[in-house]
Amino acid sequence: MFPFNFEWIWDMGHTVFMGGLWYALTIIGIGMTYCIIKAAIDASKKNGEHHH
Amino acid sequence: MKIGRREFLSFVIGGAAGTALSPLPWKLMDDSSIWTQMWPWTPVPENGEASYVNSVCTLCPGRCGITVRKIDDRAVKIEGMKKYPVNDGGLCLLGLSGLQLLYGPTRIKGPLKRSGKRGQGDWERISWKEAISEIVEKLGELREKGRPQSVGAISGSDRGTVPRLLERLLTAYGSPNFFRMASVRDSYELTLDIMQGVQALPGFDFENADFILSFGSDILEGWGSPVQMMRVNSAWKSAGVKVIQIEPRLSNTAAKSDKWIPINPGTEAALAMGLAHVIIKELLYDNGFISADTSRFDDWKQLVIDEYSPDSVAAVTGIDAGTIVVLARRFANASKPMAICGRGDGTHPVSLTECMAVHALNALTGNINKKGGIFAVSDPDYIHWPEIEMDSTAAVGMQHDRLDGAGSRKYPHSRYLLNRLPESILSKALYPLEALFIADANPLYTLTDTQDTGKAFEKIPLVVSFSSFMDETARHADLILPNHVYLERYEDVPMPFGMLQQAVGLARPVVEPQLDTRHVGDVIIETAKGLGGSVATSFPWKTYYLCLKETLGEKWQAMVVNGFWSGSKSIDQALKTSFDTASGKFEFVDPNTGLKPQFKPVQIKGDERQFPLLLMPYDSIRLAHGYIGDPPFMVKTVEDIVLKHNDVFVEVNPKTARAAGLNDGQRALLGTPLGTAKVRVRLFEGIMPGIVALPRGLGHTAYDDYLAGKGINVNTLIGPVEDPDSGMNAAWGIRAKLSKI
Amino acid sequence: MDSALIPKGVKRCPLWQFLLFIGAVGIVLLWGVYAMLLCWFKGLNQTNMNDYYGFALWIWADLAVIAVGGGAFFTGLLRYIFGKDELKNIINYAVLIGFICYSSALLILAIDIGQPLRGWFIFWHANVHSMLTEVAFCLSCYFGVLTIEYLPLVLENRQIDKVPFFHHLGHNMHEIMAVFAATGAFLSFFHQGSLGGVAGVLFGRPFAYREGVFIWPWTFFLFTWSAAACGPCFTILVTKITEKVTRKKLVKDNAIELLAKISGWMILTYIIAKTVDTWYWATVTAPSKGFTLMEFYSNNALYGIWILVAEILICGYIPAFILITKKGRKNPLGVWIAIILAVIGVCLNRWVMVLQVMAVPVMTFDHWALYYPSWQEVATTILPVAYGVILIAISYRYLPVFPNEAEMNPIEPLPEEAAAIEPSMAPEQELTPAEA
Amino acid sequence: MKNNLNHRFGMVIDLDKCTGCGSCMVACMAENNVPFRKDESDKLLSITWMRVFRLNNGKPFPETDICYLPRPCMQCAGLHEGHSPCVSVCPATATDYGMETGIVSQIYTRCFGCRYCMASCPYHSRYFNWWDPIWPDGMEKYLSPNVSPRMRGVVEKCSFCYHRYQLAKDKAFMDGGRELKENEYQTACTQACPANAITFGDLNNPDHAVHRMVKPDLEHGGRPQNPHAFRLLERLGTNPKVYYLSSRKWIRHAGDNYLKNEAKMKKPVHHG
Repeated sequence: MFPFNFEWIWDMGHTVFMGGLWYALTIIGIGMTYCIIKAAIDASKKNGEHHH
Repeated sequence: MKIGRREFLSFVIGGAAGTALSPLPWKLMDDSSIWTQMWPWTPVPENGEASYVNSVCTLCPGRCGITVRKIDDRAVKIEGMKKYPVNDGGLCLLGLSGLQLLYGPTRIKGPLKRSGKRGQGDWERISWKEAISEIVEKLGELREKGRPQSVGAISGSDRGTVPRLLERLLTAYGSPNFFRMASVRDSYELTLDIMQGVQALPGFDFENADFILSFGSDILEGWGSPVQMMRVNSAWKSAGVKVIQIEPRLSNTAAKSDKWIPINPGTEAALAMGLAHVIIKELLYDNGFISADTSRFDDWKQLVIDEYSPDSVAAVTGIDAGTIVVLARRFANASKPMAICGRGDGTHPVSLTECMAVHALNALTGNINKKGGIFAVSDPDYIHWPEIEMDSTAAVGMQHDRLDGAGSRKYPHSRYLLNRLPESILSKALYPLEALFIADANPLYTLTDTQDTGKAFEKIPLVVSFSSFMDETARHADLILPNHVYLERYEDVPMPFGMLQQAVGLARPVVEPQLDTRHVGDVIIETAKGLGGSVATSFPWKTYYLCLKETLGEKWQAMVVNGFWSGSKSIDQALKTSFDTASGKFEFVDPNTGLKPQFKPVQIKGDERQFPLLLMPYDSIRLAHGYIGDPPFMVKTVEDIVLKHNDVFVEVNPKTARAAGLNDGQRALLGTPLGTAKVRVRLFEGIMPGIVALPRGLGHTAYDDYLAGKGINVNTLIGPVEDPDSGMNAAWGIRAKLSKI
Repeated sequence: MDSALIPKGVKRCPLWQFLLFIGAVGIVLLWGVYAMLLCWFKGLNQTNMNDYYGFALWIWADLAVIAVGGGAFFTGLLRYIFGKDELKNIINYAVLIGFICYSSALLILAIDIGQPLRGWFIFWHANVHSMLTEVAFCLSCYFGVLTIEYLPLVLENRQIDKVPFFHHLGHNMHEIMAVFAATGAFLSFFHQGSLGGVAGVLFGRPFAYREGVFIWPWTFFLFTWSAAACGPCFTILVTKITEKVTRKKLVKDNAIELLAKISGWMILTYIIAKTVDTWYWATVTAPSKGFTLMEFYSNNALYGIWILVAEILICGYIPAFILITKKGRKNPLGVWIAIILAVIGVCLNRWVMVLQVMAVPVMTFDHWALYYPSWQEVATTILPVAYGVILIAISYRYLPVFPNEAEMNPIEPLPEEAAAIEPSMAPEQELTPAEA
Repeated sequence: MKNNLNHRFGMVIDLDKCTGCGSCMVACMAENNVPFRKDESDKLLSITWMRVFRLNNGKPFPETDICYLPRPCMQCAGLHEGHSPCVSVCPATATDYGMETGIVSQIYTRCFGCRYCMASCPYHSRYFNWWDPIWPDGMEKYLSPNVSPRMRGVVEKCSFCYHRYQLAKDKAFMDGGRELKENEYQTACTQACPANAITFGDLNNPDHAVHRMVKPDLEHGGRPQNPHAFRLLERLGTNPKVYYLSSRKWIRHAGDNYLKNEAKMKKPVHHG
């Protein structure tokens, strides 16, 4: 699944397949990271508000 | 800080998330997969130096040369030996499975003495010294009482130094009761003796024959030397040689032949006579040979002309008259036609008149002692031992008639009639058998009517087995003196039945003895020495190895280098001896007894009304049914239409099955006058209606779990039928019935 | 006792009753777990699979749950991408059912393979030309997406939601759910298709083999299509069963009807395509390999032409015609029949594409191979059902799965319960259903 | 199809000569450390890299005829080199097509037992290790170090005795890197066959017996040009490297599926 696995070859099959895969994973990853970071910020803001 | 529920939860969740993100799970995942790749319970064979040892396989009478691949001191693979006269590189599945026997669980680990009841399987391990002194003591006692004749020995073969030593021991001791396991070889030996006046084996020049007429001889199921016959068959295919197979069932041989002619079972001799009728009537025979080299042709001719017209033969055999005429013409018109007999793989004899009838066809075409014909081949003459010294006890003992009646007035030509031994013991007509030695044989499994054989064995006070394996006979013995397995021992191995070439192979140890076993040759020599007196002096050798080396003399070196020694070409020799009868010619009729080739139906057991069907055993090369049973690899090759779990299938023509209301795969009860057995039905269009066929080689009660308990032993359902002319067991089947359960 | 966990404004059965129910289903679950452990520790000899039936009951179950779990991606697609707002009332449940189906599928795969500890080799040593690789990747990724879609619902649990971080996380995830849904739909398209491709690419098996476009055989598209068509039927079916069990109306009729209508048209178009595919295969593809259609449906004890009739006519056209007509959709019995037939149809299709493929002899001297699953196979196949029932029961009890439940089933809150609600959290609690 | 392999190892089995004895099966088991169990009568659970099938012409007594057909792995090349039914579907690259030899390999330590390859193989050449391989006490002694015993849970199949190719090649390399001779690399079944019914060699090499026997049309997927030669399921496009010879028409016909109007001959049945 990585270019350093020995069965990897730089051909159409690997490019399209793994490209699609990593594209989807990236979107999911970025989306979740965004949600988590934003939630952390929001939570700390709200907490601050509560304290004040 | 106070740890509340919330903090605790955060700690747990945080910890879990932290561990998940650490390399630990990945490492564990990797490690666990590596573990599955080398599970400690999956063996990893050790590597080492590869080497090859040539030897000879003696698991069956086929006697192929083998090359064993070794890694250090382990034998890892058996292959056929290239350039060996019998098999030239090919090897059958039994030979290929040999290492499963060498390293297998059925081997007997050392000398055993029975401690419980016979056959119960309770043994006491004893030392070799104790084992041999037990025998010596018993033999000494019998000899002292003046009953040396009451000791017998059954051997798988009578050729080569080992069986000869056993026979020699008996002779020096004073017993005529040396028995050889029967086979079609007995029929042929007798036929050659009567018709050609020679003590010899038949040698078939298959390579040069151009038309093969086989009277039920399954040349692809183990008849003759199996691998040699398969090679020959392939050569026939390449050369366009025609093979006609006559038998009631579509065997592999029949399927591979150019024409399969189904025949009513047991009427092969009638067909042979019918063919002779056509050949004689149409003057198709070799007139030159008949007039110059044969005797009493006219006596026989009259019988053939009077009684065996195609129509009358058709009525008996079920083959239409037209086919008989055409077949006779084709046979006679071929340039090198050859007719052979011996049903199935030839482990059982045929009636003497049948063998003579088939052999007479070869005489009619003059194809005897000729290129492409049948030769009389004598054993290579290489065993020259000093005369046996016989004391008076031995001489008196040897005066007794053999227990099996071979060589008696009734059966003067027969040499061994093991099939008559059980009855002889049970009827107490002669004298009791008080000790029996068994080498390379498993009579309690292989003799027909195993029940009677078992009963007879019960009457013998001492049964000694030399078997390497816990077979049925060993299981019922009192003493087991396990021989080395063939891959652990030296032995001279003459060429098998049917071969032209006079040669002797050398079986030699491929590996060191794996267990506390001893060469049977050594045991014989030690026993003789223990007995002392003239018996001991008849065995001047210190060990079997020295005996073998001395016996082979100059040949030894050649055998060590080539794996075998080849004598003069038998063809030249046979031509020299040609016919050694009183007339010096081929005898169509035995001048002493008037016996001539003809059809004498074998009176098989059972009442036709009670048992409307005929049970015939059939042979499969995938089922060893001699001294050695199927090793696990071979059992694996047995088709699921032969054996399913522990059920054996009987082959039945759909018509016959339908009449009995039986369907394919259905369970049924197979009954014969000897007993009944549960079987399953397999509908097979390749078998004549009215016949039920059951494979030989199943139904073992001994050996290991890979073989024991699978199917039934056909020998428990079939009894011997004595051929009135030879005393041999000529039974080809038995009457039977098949009913629903 | 667990009232603090139960969503506000809805009524749940007493805890003991709930635990009794969970316990009863739990016994079935444990039976399945026992069978699963047997398979893991003793090996696949615990099954009745053999060298002719390398793919058997489990793979069928796998394909079937993924097909019926297709309701999640398709409903998500309609809700978030095509903006069918009515579906917001059923989307939570669709996601939950999808989550159960996909987690079950992964579990079944983990039991089915001979070397479970090496299962990850499918990713590590991936052969990108194998349909199964595509299945594995897309299936795992989409399962991740379903988890992401299911998570906000979990975070809406009254107690969890009290944690500000979780509260905001759930909120933020809702905000960008369309991105996840789109990714999920993309992944689903491929793994549903690849599952079809698994059979369709078998050019050594004329019963399964189909021509196609580029690297994708027709079964690729038919599987995606049928999952999209029949998946929502399964969502509706489970919803209706839940309504029967809870004796409550949980989802508004307009959501069900819309989903049923779309499903109906999907089934109709699918089944037409399937008919064309079957026709082409029977008259062109199979004959080119030397087979006539009837050879696939004769000389054996089970697979007759009935199975084709059942799959296409009875379980294809009938539900399609019921669901596309307004009269059919309005008739409760008609809807029941249609959704059940559609679910059976898609399961039958998966059965045929797995088990019948294995059964049909290809070599002329070979024979039909029929097989019966062992109890271990049956138990491990029932295991996901028990697991699903338990997860639904727990989710239903503690999570606001059905946003309209409180509205449609108003209750008089008991005085002590009303008092127990923390004033500070109450407003937020009320916000959530609207957001969902 | 382009013939771009260095070697194309293949087998020709003469069904006229094959006696159905099963020696090839046993030679294979012994050579390749194939395990066995107490009951091997369920052939759908019995590992036989080489399996001898029994064909029947389906006619009644006495026109019945039977023929045996040994079936190793066909080492399919597929429609384009390397697109074997099994290689193309293996998700973990645990089975691969040797571009140097045309032999389909199986990496037991990589296989995780999904059995997709088995489903893809119309010849049933692939076998799964349903059980742990267990040899009776002491019998492990005969195991060959050249072929690793397989663990439970993986698929195995005939490799055309690939280890023999490696050993022969190593030897040739040590002898100064010379070319392999025809007889230096032979499979265990070929070597053992008592009837000499199996011939093995390089189909690409016009000097090799296999090439001369079937005259493969390497431009057209290796189709045999000898009228008595055929391949199993030729029409599926698997492009196998195992060829069969038979002088009997019904047997050649049994090698593939035909529509009724394509040929009038009755289809043979197994176990008939």
